[in-house]
Amino acid sequence: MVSPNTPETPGGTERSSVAPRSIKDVVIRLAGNSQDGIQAVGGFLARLAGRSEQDVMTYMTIPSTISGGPSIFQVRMGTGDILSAGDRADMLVAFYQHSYDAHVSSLRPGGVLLYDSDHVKPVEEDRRFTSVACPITSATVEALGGTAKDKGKNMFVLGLIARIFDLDVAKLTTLIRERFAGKNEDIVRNALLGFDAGYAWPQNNLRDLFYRFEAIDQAVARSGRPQITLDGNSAIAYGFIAAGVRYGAGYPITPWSSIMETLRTELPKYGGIFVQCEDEIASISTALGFSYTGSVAITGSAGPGLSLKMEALSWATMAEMPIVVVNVQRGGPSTGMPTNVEQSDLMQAIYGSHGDTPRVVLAPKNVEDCFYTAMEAVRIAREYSTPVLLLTDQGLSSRIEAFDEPDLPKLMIDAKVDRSERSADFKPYPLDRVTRHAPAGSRIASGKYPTVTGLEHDELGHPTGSPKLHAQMNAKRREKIKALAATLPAPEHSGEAEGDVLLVTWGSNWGPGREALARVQAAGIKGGHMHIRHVHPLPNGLEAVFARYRRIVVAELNDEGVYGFGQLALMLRARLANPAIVSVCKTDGLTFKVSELVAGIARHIGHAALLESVGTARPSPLAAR
Amino acid sequence: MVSPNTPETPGGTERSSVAPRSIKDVVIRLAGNSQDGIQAVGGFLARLAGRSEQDVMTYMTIPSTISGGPSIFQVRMGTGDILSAGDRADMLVAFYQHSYDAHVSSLRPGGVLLYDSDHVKPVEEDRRFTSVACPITSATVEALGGTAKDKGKNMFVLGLIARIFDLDVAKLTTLIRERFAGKNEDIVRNALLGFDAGYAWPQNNLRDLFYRFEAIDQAVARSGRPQITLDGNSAIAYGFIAAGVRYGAGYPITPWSSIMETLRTELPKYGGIFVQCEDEIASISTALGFSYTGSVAITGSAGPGLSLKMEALSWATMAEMPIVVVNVQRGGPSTGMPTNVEQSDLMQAIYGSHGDTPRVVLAPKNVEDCFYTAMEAVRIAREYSTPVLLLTDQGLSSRIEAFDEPDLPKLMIDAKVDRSERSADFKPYPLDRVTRHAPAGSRIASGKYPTVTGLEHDELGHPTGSPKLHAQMNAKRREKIKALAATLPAPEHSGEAEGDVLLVTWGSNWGPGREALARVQAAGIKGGHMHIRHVHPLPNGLEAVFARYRRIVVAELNDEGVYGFGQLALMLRARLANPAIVSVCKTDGLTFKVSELVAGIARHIGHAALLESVGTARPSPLAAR
Amino acid sequence: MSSAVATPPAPAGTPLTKKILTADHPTWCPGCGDFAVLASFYRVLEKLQYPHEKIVTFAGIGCSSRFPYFVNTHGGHFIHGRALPFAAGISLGNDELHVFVFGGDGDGFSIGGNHLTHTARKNVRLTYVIMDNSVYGLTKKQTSPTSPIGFKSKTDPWGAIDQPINPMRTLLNSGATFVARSHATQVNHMTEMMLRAARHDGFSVVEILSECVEFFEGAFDAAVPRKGGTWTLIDEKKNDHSPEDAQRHDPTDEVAAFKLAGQAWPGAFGVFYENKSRATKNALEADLIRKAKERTKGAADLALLQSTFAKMR
Amino acid sequence: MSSAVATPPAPAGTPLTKKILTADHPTWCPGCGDFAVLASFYRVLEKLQYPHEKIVTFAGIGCSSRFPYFVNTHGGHFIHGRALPFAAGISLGNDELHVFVFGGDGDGFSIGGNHLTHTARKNVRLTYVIMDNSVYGLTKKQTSPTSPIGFKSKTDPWGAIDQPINPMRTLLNSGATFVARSHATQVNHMTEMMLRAARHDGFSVVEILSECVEFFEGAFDAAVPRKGGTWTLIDEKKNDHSPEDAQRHDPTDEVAAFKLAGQAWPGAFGVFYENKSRATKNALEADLIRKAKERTKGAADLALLQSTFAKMR
Ligand SMILES: Cc1ncc(C[n+]2csc(CCOP(=O)(O)OP(=O)(O)O)c2C)c(N)n1
Ligand SMILES: Cc1ncc(C[n+]2csc(CCOP(=O)(O)OP(=O)(O)O)c2C)c(N)n1
Ligand code: SF4
Ligand code: SF4
Ligand SMILES: [Mg+2]
Ligand SMILES: [Mg+2]
Repeated sequence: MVSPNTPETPGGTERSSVAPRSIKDVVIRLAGNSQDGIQAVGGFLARLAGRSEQDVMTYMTIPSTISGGPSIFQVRMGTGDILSAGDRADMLVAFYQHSYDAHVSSLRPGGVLLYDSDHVKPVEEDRRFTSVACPITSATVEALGGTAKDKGKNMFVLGLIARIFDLDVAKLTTLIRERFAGKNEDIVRNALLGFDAGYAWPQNNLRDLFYRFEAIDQAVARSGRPQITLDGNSAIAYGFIAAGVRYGAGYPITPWSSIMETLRTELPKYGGIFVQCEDEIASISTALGFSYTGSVAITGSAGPGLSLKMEALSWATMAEMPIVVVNVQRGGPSTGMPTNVEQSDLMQAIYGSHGDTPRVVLAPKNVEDCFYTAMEAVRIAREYSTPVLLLTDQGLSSRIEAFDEPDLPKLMIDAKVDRSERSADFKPYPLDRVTRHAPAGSRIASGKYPTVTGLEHDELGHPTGSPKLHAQMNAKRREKIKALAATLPAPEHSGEAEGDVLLVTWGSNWGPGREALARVQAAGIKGGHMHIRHVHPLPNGLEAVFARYRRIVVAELNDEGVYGFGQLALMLRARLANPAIVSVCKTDGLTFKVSELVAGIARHIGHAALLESVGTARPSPLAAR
Repeated sequence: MVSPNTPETPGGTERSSVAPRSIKDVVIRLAGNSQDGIQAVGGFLARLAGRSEQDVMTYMTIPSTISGGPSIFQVRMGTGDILSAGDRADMLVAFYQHSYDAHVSSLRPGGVLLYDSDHVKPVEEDRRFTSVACPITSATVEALGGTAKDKGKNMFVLGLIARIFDLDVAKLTTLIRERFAGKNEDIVRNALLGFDAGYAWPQNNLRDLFYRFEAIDQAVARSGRPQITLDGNSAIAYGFIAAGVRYGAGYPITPWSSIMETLRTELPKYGGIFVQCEDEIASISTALGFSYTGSVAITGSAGPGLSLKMEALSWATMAEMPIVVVNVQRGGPSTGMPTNVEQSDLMQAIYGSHGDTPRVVLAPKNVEDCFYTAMEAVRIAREYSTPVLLLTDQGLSSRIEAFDEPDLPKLMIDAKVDRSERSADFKPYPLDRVTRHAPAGSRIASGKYPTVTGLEHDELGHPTGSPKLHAQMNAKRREKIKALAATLPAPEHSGEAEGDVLLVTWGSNWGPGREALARVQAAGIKGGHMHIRHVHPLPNGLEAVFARYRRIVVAELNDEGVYGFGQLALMLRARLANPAIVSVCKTDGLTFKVSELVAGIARHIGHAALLESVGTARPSPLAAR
Repeated sequence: MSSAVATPPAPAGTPLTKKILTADHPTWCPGCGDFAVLASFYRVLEKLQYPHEKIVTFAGIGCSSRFPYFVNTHGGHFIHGRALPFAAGISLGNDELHVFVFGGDGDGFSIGGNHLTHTARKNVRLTYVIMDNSVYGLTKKQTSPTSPIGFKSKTDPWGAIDQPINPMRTLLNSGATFVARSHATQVNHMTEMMLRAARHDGFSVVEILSECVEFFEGAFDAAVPRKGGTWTLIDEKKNDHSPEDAQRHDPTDEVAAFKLAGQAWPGAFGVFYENKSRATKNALEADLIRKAKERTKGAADLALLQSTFAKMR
Repeated sequence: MSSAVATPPAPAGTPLTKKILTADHPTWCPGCGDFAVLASFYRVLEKLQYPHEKIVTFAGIGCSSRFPYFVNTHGGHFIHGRALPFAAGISLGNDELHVFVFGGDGDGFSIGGNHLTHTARKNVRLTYVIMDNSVYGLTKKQTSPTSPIGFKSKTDPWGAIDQPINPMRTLLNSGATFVARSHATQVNHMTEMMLRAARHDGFSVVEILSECVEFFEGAFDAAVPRKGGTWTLIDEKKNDHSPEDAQRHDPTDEVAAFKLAGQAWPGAFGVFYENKSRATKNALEADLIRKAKERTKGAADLALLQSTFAKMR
């Protein structure tokens, strides 16, 4: 059952005789319903890539129905840095007609359209792709025998893909066995039957769709540690554990919940406690109570829950109590678009509480960085006795990436609570030093026990109405954050050190940003890319860097606002008063496509040719040559 | 009992023979305990000024103890615009030693120190002032007879002041009678006895401390309407009533409570309802429910309560539900300095909620403006179907000013709920027009009833996951606020139209700002003053104005923040990217002194002479010449 | 903006039918208990025949809170846990409306627990239906405040350990003046309970056990006879002075209701408590207005404010 | 930072006295009931003789919530209404601490009402003292959720109209495992109640009627004999099988406690309810940890995380 576009391959011919074509990377989009287990296929591919020292990145959509409904999983894998999940797909696997209808437009010219011919009737006239009709459903049922229905379709497709891209079958089989370890032996057998059937199918039906990833460039230094494959939310949860966090509290909300679920499950092993509270206010309150006992605790939520935490966060600044608050950003305002990505909570992170509340906001750039940013957030909270907000997003939360296993023996923090006796001159709020609370349980040599409070206070924590002390304490709280700013490393900066344009990104736009820079440079434009992880306070020294570019284009997933600037752009303009700072913003609930960034840059620097180039779709590397 | 500094006046001499000295205005500070009823004295003076077509402004501090404790009341009255309550006092009435100790430094050289010689022993050597020893306590007891104890001291002092400043006794007596109308006749008699005794005392003891306010310049156009005297919180409450607000909900917090208490008491007369809720979240929720039924409702609080309203405010943006939210700003962060003034909630007002939430923020400049701003806030909320935040502050909340009675027949809004049937094409969220909800109770000709929601939605209010619609609706919500910005009048701008410095103020800094400009100009510096009432969105056209000054100095009562700019300055810099914008900030819980503003300007424009002039205290107009 | 039209719409008297009342197709999972609650609610509205435009259905956030999208009346949904104070504003803001609030156990007893108490004690006139599935449905299986000890959720993979609340005791203690309990498999009973709740002049609440087939299958089988459970109806006092009547439940008796609420799982179903004599907040506020108007002799708004200002001269 | 010192401090065994425990001079109004609560609390701590550094007193916001400033122990105050979840973090974060929370009726029953329920049902080990003056004191006389109908406040100048909550029923329903009631004029009784509450292994709560002389004078005179009131003590069951004992109150009987809470004003004082058998949240979480450690054979933290990562390869 081969489509008219692929040459007939007579059955029985030894396929191994065809030499695979070498490709650098490929974007495969699986489109079906969420019940079809397409996430599992993506998961296997991601973990395989991890074990093969390849790079991988995934992207998924969550259906708007409560359970079930159309869903996609997209995986990009290959050799070398994979920076984004890909604007368009090189291969589309369409399970249903609606999958085909909704996603065929995402396929690049020359790409492979593989569809379940039991369910899909593609537009016959459409000759842009290599169309492969495969009876996925019936072939699976046949392979597994009557009872299994079509439950193994995903494994059949995994087999297909493994054959087409010449993946390591031994490793994949191991992964399948590991995954179902402990489950009913039937399940493992069915999974492998499905896989094998899928793997065998091209052999007999489309011998020459056959690719292999380029060999890995051994010169590119790897850590030598194996790769691990996980999603952004898990990376944050384990980052906290590595940073010595043993206490936390939270309330469920998409897409934050999985962080709390992981911590609730994991912390007891480490002697810790995670409390599910009645709401987000109780959550941050409980977390602050934990911190008060001497160990930096964490809480988190998404937008609506963050709004509820603003009052207690203001207390944390006043009482100088360390805490880390995660915000897995989603589409706002209000309940908004709960399963879509957005970066519209930055200003709230910085300024959402009443009063002057200098605090710290960090944003990870990818899944690996989720781990390290979580660790850094805890370190800063502890060192500066301050609340720290960790702004990740819905895209990162569920995206799976493979990266070098962190060097745990070096990194792991053993955060012992210091309940040693404090000297007689102990003050919880010294004007000349950073606050170090004496957790309850610590004796104080003077016999005078400290008060921790949200009222303005003197050095001992006693409430004061003194104008002078209020001004001094405000300054103290501000200056410690400025002191932190002075220690921050210069942001990652690539490309030309001066030129026509500097693209500035934050959060998960890092990958598309880097790819966009490459494209801009390829068009002969002098440009650089800066990625800011420390979004507040900003690192020092940006003035000098920015001054070397004609235009600073800040790309972010939020609205351009009433003044025409995104949220980070607003802060950069406020700080630097540099009119060259402009914005590329969007709020369609989807991550930036590289082409959108390139187009935005082209428009801002008035580069017609570049703008035009964006319109022309580049052919897929899978295209028949 | 006259101090050595005032010439002996032989008793019995007719005092009327001494001609009063003419003064423009005077600042009188009464310092005692809050039980002493000094606020009442201030109140009488303020209302008298109102009835005399004079200007007046008061200032009070609230003790930090729960009830009782040291307290001051300062009143500035005179002819012509009174813009601030005065940096320093021309006359200090000290009831106790602690009053003297704490406040003598506020007295200008040559000022009058009047102290209760029954309680106070001033520093003998201090010859800077005209010291008047008056046995306030014993003289009051004597005047009222045994039982009254010292309860009438405040009225005695009022009498003293009336005589010294040649106030209108007939009017004052009427005011006293009105005030105690309905009370026990003894109370009125005692009050008048105390007043008369105080009035008689200078006659016999210090004849030549005798002043009269300059005649009113009849050329200065008055509205012809009588003046009314009230505080800022009352002005807001009545502004809402005039604007047609009939529903509200709130929870107590200082200094917001008196707005809700007034509305709770007044609204039933107008057929309205004010609900005291269990917390601030319930309050804004109930208010939004009221708005949903078709009449714009109000809620309010101070900092901690505002933080709690951020989630529902985000809903109000998404659902496009009109509401006005008052924030009577006080010292933050957290519980902070609850009875002090600050302007540190501006960024939260603009950006405190999660997601992109374009909304409107207005700030009144004085008590009169509290009335008009409240009305404007309601109008904007209604016209643009948007949340509006009204940022006033603790200083304005309790300050008493006299101003022309608003022209109610012209202003009063009769806000009828429109429950007429809506046509079949009714959509709650049209993309091309401002939302006009059909309140429940309205029939819809199509028979399809609208949904109001915090999820992203289509034009009918149905939830959507469409990327395109989310982007369009975000744009719609943003563009309507931009449309409002385009209608805003240019901010009040006085002084030179170009020059060395433009002082920019917002909120209650208006008065000190205007006085500061006068001083700067008096020093020969070319300067202007701009006052911004529409703090978000900012009116258009500021670029051009700002460009004409060498320095733009933005003065505000908040912290300079990690980047060295106050909150409005930050927004102005972000919008205009004009590096000439700098800040004068302070957070000592007190309103700006004119001298602080002048010093700040002098420092920013590098004007040594001006800076020096600030250090030298100007003598009081009461000083013996 | 949409303007009043000259052409007459569907005549005001057209009877409300399920067809007219149906809006979007529910997005619940097949088999979800909430479908039956919705079906019963259509029947309730069919029986009540309120003017269409005077019915309001509102909700918080959750699977159950999607309810208003599926009912073609004025309505919508607010934020998580705060639907009651919002609905109080609706009820007090326009006394002519018939206000129905729907929500889940998380929405109502967890984040919204305090609003329940305070809206109920004020006796704001509205009807609240809690669709209790003993789990957080929309967020995909976390422990809820009504999840039984031992329930394995994503936040209690080893089984819930915190003592759940007792919903009936919580509702009784809230000060609600009508408290009933039903089960989503009992359409007639549900309909009757919601009907009585709607007709009650005050804050009325019905808790309906409504199974989440996706995340807590079989949660309420103990009350489903065809699954081997027992369905116990509350036998309400008839005040017929018969000897049997002494044994019956007196819904005006708080202590009796409290005891009933303490029965072993799955307990009884029906009306636990009903207080017809407490004034509603709506009536109390109307009374304040009436008295205020009497004092001011019904002065017009302008005159009122003018006279207030006159006193401030 | 303050470092551990070489010189020995006051010996750890020095008995805690009122003098040692006294911090700032209370800023309450003269005559405020809260003074007596403070005095009793000093006595409680004198009797308990916990290690000084292990006592924590925390509060929300209100006059009553200023309490911790006047007690020289670790402590402080948090935001309005949220002291309980904060204190839960303290108690669970360090099981060795003795955690006391103080607050008012507004703090506890209005804005904080829901936290009361959920902290109590989880049975977090701590002692909560509610100083109920039936008014908002610190904000100067607004109606509180315990203000009686008719109370004239700034928000109800014509007298309160909303039905107040019943504090004892609310506390009983919350799931607290020790619930008592006392009166600020009865120092010995207060001391006894707080002492028993402190010794209770679980969430214990004492409501103390504590008069606000400034804004609600005489509120609780009905229970003050020298002002013509009646002081009724709860006669607790002694389990001595005597005939009198049958009449006595059994604090383990929820229904009896509920009835007691429904008595006419001013009601009875003493222990309404006590449940010594429910496990605390502290114990339940410790148990989870113990089981998890058993499963992982007590592996060190580093090894644990390494093995988790190994599974993700
Ligand atoms: C402030 C806030 N916190 C959390 C959420 C996430 N959330 C949505 S629904 C829900 C609970 C759902 O449970 P329930 O109320 O029982 O309704 P069900 O889905 O079970 O019908 C939660 C926690 C939210 N939308 N807003
Ligand atoms: C979020 C928030 N809302 C309101 C307030 C203002 N406030 C402070 S104390 C208080 C209530 C005081 O009453 P109660 O708890 O009964 O204590 P009391 O003063 O009577 O002892 C209120 C409303 C606040 N501090 N924070
Ligand atoms: S998740 Fe559960 S409650 Fe939600 S729709 Fe599905 S079955 Fe119903
Ligand atoms: S206001 Fe009332 S509660 Fe507060 S300190 Fe004074 S008497 Fe006590
Ligand atoms: Mg539920
Ligand atoms: Mg109180």
